Amino acid sequence: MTAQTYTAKDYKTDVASDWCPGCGDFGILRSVQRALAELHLPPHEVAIISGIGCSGKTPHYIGTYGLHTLHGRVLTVATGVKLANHKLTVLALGGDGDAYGIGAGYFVNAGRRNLNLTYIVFDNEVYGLTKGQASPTLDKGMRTKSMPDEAIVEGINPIALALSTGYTFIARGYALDVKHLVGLITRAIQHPGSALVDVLQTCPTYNNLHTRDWYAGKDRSGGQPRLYHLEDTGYDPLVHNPDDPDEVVAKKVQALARSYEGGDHIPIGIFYQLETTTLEEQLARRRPSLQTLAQVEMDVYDRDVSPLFEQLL
Amino acid sequence: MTAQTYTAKDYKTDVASDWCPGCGDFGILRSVQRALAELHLPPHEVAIISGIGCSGKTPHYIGTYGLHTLHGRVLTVATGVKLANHKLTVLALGGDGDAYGIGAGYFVNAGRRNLNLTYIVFDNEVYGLTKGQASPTLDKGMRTKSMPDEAIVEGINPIALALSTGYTFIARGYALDVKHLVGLITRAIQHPGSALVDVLQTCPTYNNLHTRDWYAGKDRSGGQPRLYHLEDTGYDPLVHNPDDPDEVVAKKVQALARSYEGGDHIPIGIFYQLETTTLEEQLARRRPSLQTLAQVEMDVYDRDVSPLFEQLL
Amino acid sequence: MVANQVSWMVGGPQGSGINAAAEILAKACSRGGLAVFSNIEYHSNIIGKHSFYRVRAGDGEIRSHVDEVHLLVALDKETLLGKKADPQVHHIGHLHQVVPQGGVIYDAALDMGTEEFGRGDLRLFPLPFLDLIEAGLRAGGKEGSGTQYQIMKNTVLLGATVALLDYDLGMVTTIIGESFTGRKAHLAHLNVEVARVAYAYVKEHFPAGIDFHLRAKADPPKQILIRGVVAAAIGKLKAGCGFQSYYPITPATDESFYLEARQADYDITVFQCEDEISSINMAVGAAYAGARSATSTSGPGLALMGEGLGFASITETAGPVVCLYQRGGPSTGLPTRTEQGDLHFALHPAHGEFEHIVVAPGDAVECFYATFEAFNWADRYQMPVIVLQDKFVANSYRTAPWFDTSGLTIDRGARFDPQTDAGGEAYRRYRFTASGVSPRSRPGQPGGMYRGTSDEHDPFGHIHEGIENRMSMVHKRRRKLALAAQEIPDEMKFQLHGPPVADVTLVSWGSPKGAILDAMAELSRHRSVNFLQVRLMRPFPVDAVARILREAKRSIAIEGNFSGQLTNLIREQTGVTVPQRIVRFDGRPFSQGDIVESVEKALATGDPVVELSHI
Amino acid sequence: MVANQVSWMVGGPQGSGINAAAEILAKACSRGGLAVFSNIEYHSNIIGKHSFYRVRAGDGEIRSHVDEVHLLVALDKETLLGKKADPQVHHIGHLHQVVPQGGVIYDAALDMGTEEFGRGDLRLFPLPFLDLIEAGLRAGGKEGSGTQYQIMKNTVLLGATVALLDYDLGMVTTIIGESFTGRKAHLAHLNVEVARVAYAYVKEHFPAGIDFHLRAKADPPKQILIRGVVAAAIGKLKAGCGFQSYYPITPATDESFYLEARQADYDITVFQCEDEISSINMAVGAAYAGARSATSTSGPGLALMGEGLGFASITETAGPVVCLYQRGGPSTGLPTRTEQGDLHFALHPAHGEFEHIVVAPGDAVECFYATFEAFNWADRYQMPVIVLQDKFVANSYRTAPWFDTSGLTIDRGARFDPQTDAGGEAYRRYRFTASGVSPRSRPGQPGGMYRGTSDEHDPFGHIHEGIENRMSMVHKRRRKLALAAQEIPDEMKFQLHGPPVADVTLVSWGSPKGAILDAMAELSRHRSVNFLQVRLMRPFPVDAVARILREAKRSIAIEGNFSGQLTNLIREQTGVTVPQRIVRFDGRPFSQGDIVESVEKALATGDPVVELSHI
Ligand SMILES: Cc1ncc(C[n+]2csc(CCOP(=O)(O)OP(=O)(O)O)c2C)c(N)n1
Ligand SMILES: Cc1ncc(C[n+]2csc(CCOP(=O)(O)OP(=O)(O)O)c2C)c(N)n1
Ligand code: SF4
Ligand code: SF4
Ligand SMILES: [Mg+2]
Ligand SMILES: [Mg+2]
Repeated sequence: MTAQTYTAKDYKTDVASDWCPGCGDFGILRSVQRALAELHLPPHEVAIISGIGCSGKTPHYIGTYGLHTLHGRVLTVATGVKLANHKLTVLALGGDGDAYGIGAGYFVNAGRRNLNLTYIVFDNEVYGLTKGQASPTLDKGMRTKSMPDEAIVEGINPIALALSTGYTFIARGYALDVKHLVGLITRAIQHPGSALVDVLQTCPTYNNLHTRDWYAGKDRSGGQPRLYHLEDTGYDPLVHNPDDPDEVVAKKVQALARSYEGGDHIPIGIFYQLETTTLEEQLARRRPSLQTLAQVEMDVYDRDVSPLFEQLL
Repeated sequence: MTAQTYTAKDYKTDVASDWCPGCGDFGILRSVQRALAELHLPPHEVAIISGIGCSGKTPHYIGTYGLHTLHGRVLTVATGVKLANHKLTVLALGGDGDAYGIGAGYFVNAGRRNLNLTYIVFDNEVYGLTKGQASPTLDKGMRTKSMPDEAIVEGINPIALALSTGYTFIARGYALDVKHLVGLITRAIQHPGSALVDVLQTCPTYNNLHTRDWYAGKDRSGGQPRLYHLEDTGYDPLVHNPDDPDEVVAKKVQALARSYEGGDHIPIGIFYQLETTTLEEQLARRRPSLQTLAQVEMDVYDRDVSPLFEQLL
Repeated sequence: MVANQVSWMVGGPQGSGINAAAEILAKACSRGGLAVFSNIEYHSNIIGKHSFYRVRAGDGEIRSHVDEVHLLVALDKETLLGKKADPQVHHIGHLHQVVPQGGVIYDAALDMGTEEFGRGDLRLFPLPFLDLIEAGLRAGGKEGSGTQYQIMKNTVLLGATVALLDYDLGMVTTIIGESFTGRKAHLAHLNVEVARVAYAYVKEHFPAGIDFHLRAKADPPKQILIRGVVAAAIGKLKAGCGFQSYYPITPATDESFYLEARQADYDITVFQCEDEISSINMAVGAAYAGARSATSTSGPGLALMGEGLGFASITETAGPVVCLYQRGGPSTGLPTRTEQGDLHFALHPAHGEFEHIVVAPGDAVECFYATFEAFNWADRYQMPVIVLQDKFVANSYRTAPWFDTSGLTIDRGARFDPQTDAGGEAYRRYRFTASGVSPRSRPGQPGGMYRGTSDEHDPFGHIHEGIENRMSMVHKRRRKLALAAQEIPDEMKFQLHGPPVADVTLVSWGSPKGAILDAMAELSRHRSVNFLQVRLMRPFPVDAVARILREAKRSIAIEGNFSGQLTNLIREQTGVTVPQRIVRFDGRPFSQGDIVESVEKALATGDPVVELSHI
Repeated sequence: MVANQVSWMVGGPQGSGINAAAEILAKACSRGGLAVFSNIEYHSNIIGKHSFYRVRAGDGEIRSHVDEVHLLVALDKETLLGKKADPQVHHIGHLHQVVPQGGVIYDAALDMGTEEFGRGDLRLFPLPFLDLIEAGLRAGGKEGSGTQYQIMKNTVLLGATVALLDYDLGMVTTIIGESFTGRKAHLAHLNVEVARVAYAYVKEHFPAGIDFHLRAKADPPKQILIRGVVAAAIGKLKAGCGFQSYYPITPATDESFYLEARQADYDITVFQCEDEISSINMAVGAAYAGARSATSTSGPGLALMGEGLGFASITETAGPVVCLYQRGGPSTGLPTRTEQGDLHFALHPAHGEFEHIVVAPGDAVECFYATFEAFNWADRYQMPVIVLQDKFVANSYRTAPWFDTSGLTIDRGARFDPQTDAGGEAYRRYRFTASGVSPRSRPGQPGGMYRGTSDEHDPFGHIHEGIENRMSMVHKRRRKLALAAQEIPDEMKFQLHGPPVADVTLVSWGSPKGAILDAMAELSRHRSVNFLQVRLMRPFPVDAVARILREAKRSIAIEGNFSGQLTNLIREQTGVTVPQRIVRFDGRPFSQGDIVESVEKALATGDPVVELSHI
């Protein structure tokens, strides 16, 4: 493969988006396209798998392979794709309802596997496409304009959930801080293992609580933004010695504590990173042919099954 | 209701168990029966809902109301029961596969609700009833006698998962330390909110790694048991000021760190406890009639719907 | 066309407020005593894509829409001419649907040259929307730019519509006033002013107007304007439903919203779940606990509920009642469009053989009564009940006389009574009885304790794999279904509309009902026609349907799906083949005209399948 | 009875090792060139509950079991006399099944008085199991108590069995040797010694033995002993399956285990998932990525897979192939028992109308070929395929000639070729074609990029809600099913066994096949009988089945379910009513005798339904 270079344009399609004007999804879309370009990934070697929701439509706007699947099942499909062809760069993406509500079981179990894929969650605190019900990330006591009452259950803390289930790269981004987000997505893709990027996303249509202005802190006396970059505080998410269980736990504990910061001081950036054996590597130990070939590249169409019949004699 | 007293015998049935001889499930069964007796709960006011698995058969052996449901759905059914009649004491129970594998999504979302029910997970690290495959709690690298290969995915840490999803009472017990387990279950039932008791359970038939002897440390040079009681170390799981978010986070962080202890030094006991508004209480604010009546007690069979028709004029 | 009857349509991008305008107009017509049928078509999109709303109102019976439009309102060019160049959304707009001499209201800012309309017969009403909004705001004492209050274009078009139809402006402004409540109350009078200004503008600048008018009845009957979701919701409330779980999904969510907003007033627990597996199993749990319990969903949700339904059935739980709102499939399919594609699935929603009831009401009125009865059936026969609607019935408004609830009675079926029944150790929850029904207890009830299971079990509820017991249990459960077949009255099972014997028998179910009824007058001009509407899908009214169809001279099925699911079911159940079918599977509903045309075509050609579409 | 043919049975608690003994015996018979059919019955329990294993072996064709037993082996009293007192597990044991002069091997320690057997004709063989184990251990050079090596009772009974049947001990000890591998290898010779000791003991103490013997063929054919799960697994491997996901469930798990153990040798990725929703969607993902992909499950699992199947179908994914092992339903039901209760569900496993193929092999041999072809169909028609088995076929061993794989060819269907097809921006993944099939690309392939969706879409794969496009897409997808109906050869669709015209035509599908074939000789003594076996359920062989049944003089359906699902399907598809049916729904399989008796009964009584059970 000759090393070709790409720009964000190479990851565009001519399909008109049907997102609402000003939707934060545009920022995420742009960030994904730029990250792919920064990594110069050949578009045909990228598969973008999405769930159902406003966010789920994203692959239609990205000029790679794409599959817009079912509500809550994005990680299962993405896992199947990656297991069948681990040479692909696989991105899973979808809404917060998709990820932490109907998809919570798959979120948990995918985390454990440390398969090398990147999951980008569009976290707008609402079910956008079904008209603004509370999503699992909406905090208790909150009420967006389309809700009849306040939320009476705790919101999910995606960072904490990811920490407890085994993701080895855990970050939070902001849809309208594209430059920063491009960095997170780039590093998530580069990371060998299950990576989560939970992206705070504005939904101007339904989420009237956490708007662009709110994040920017326009309503605050000093007018300081509510978001800050974790890395600016000297925070070190990386486990330096992956074989040291104490460091692993310490870094998890540190990340957990930080993940509960909120209110007027919301960290974005990488919370936790651990470089350890991926699922693909482990499978390749069991199946050495996977060290050179992807499953789909193997010629398995002329198998000799007679030894199996021998066993039945 | 006259205050009647009960003994463990009052919670027995005459159905023969079909568990294997020496199964840890017997210890959990006995502990549940004793805890119910200690609390003198009238058997007809207790509903025990279970999943599918060896563990799922438990309700048949307990002399209360019981329902043996579907694989992985125990919390959803239990939630329906409790929402319809919050005056019942509702216990959910089932296997670790049930809870953290197929049921992981419900485990996560039930945690968030803080509904007042107790979930007892029979954690034997295998799928017992389907003949000993790895369950989600089996650690990476482990291989029980019925497995063709070592596990290559991380085991779930139930305590960490429960912490990140909002359970307000989180404990770990051991099936063969009945006295201690009775205490945990009793306090879990008393706790107002979602309570998890993850019970380390021996499965003599399939789990040849973590046997009664292993937990007892029989193979260790000094022969010391591998389990210790958290409370014996002065550990304080309780959030004393539930309105102090810093204390909440500190107690969570403390519990998380402790939950990763393992190897030859495995803590059992209560890891975390927070007393805060339950879902029932919140619903009752919205629906004052729930303050006195359970939903099933309300006479809703003679509703006047004419105001609704008026709205359609 | 019938005098004093009008078909009106408004089109514009999603989110532009056409819904509100159309629904106010519909309500005003209803309140004026006119018959009304109105329905919306929209994309699975939040803001921007083309949507349109039809209101048909007037004298006589109206239970469907027609394709022709007397007065079209266009907020954008796409409504008029479609998007012919764009392959992704290719359509040709609605201008061609306007009848000769029909009217077209549109935004003058669209800058449409008259030649662009391509026909000379139309009455064109270009309106300066933004100016009229500003004028209205001013009249309401508010200075503001029209751009800022863009959304009020819907009020402009409403005022203009009333002017052209010569309808009652006062009635419309009253309803505008009523429809701004809560946080939006302060907007009521501004909108009223805008409507007045638009009305006056049209009256002044276009005195000729159009020839199609609506006149309210002098002495309007007390009628309601209702759609399927609301009818089902009220049916649930009337039936004493105590628990509704749901997970958001188009087009079912509206029903749960409706209930949720009334949870305190009507003492019902309405609960948003994490998914449909949770919804169904919570509902089963609530039913087991003794509440009348329900959930509602559409196809993708039902695809997750099968296991829970089988569980409810083998445990003989009294319910839940599941309202299934069919939409365009398969898979995510056409999520905001209508289809009748889930009948087969609703009949066999999971593995194994189990008992449940499936009823398919044909319109909002039937939705109310069927949903109400569903709870009685769930309790009497201790099994889940599926109420099969579709997006079209769910979302379409129609007028109906105030529902008569006097004949409705609640029957909670056989319940364990500690006074008279053997309790304690002797209580057999699944006692073998002649009817198959065994009195049920609920947790909390002394003496009624038992352990139930999703495994096959003995009369006590314990797992039992014995042969004899198994066969008795299967028979016991099946007897309940036989009992239901016996007890459910014929009028719930099917209805033969029109003459008992006819030259042509139309056969259908669910939402095509309205269009078929409305088409019958015209179809009957050349031959006698009747219409067999099948309502109960399980237990199926085998004998009655077989008899009617065997006696029919010529029968034609009409279904909103590709494969003729009712046609297949009829053949499976009765052995009778309905030789021709008319099908529509493009996600759009049958209009009155569709039925007339396609039946004529089927009669003329004898084709076994006539496929319908209007592009 | 046929000479040199024996029906043997062993019973004992779950976990007592009877499986191993029975399977070794079966294998020894197979290796000796005898026809063998063997199957197990057990509770959903790990240790303790009553289970039994039957082996029928001998000359002639054997494709089923019989109810009578020539030699019964009992590890406990329950096997002999059942548990009559215990209402929870009430059954009467197996002693009554023993033929006159039949033999009974049992543990002398059971202390059975001969009067307890209640009949004088039996040949009784009480054996001192523990002593024999100890003697065997000693012979093997190991001192040990019999109690510690209790499990070796199964080897004792095996040795004793061989002695009484006068079969070839050397062959049996060879197989014992082979069957202890890996961690258990050191136990091989001890077991061989125990078998020898038991054999010798019986020969010495019971020289009269029994009158039923088995003799190996002098020149045994090269035959295999195979069960459904393994046949399907090898079929998958032969077909080039590259990905199998699964979630453990009885009785499907064995298939995945088999594959998992061979993943390195055969380059297949076998993956245990967190549930069946994950299994199906991973399999869809892998198929989308270009692998031949599969999963397997039973009813409760399929109840979670419907949504994924609809998704695979609308995205025209080439697969996956889903092996569905039916078991006793509904719900958790009878999880370790057999049933044919999922046909309707497999045909309509989710909402909406979509395309898939359903094939139902009748025995292990057919399982192999059907599973192999399923992958070709998945690729050719780009849709999922369900291979419908049941617990009985899955777990029953039968002998078969070494499979002929020479005629098997792999056809991966139409694939995008960057050399010849329009690629890049011009690539239309869902191009409208005459056949309905559009060449598919896979991620990684340059030029073949597209975006797919579970929504209705245009030829490029983008969401499209237009009417024209919708109708064309529905037609396109349906054409593929029509193509499949045309191309799949008749012999895959159905088979008419026996004479082309007969007095009685039996109609069935799936696992009753073996018993029906074995029963035909006897049934044919009084009239001519043939047997229509339907294999392809979708697309259904409408014309052929209709023709055969219309020509049939008298037809009787035979199904392992309550409601006659094939009977219903035939009526739905062809309009032909099969007037009588024989059904079994107690979780137990049809024996040869069941078929004979029930067909005679059906013929004699004319009853529309004959229900079968053996208590
Ligand atoms: C099984 C199923 N249930 C429900 C739906 C309806 N549905 C479509 S999108 C959606 C929620 C979307 O919310 P989220 O995942 O947060 O994505 P967003 O639209 O906010 O980007 C729901 C409930 C569905 N498509 N499938
Ligand atoms: C939907 C579904 N899939 C699979 C099964 C099969 N199954 C029965 S029990 C079980 C696992 C039990 O493991 P666990 O939950 O750990 O309980 P244990 O038996 O160990 O107590 C499985 C997979 C099922 N009953 N339902
Ligand atoms: S509803 Fe919200 S998330 Fe969806 S497109 Fe509109 S702004 Fe974006
Ligand atoms: S398999 Fe394990 S968990 Fe199940 S009953 Fe036996 S010992 Fe207990
Ligand atoms: Mg969202
Ligand atoms: Mg377990």
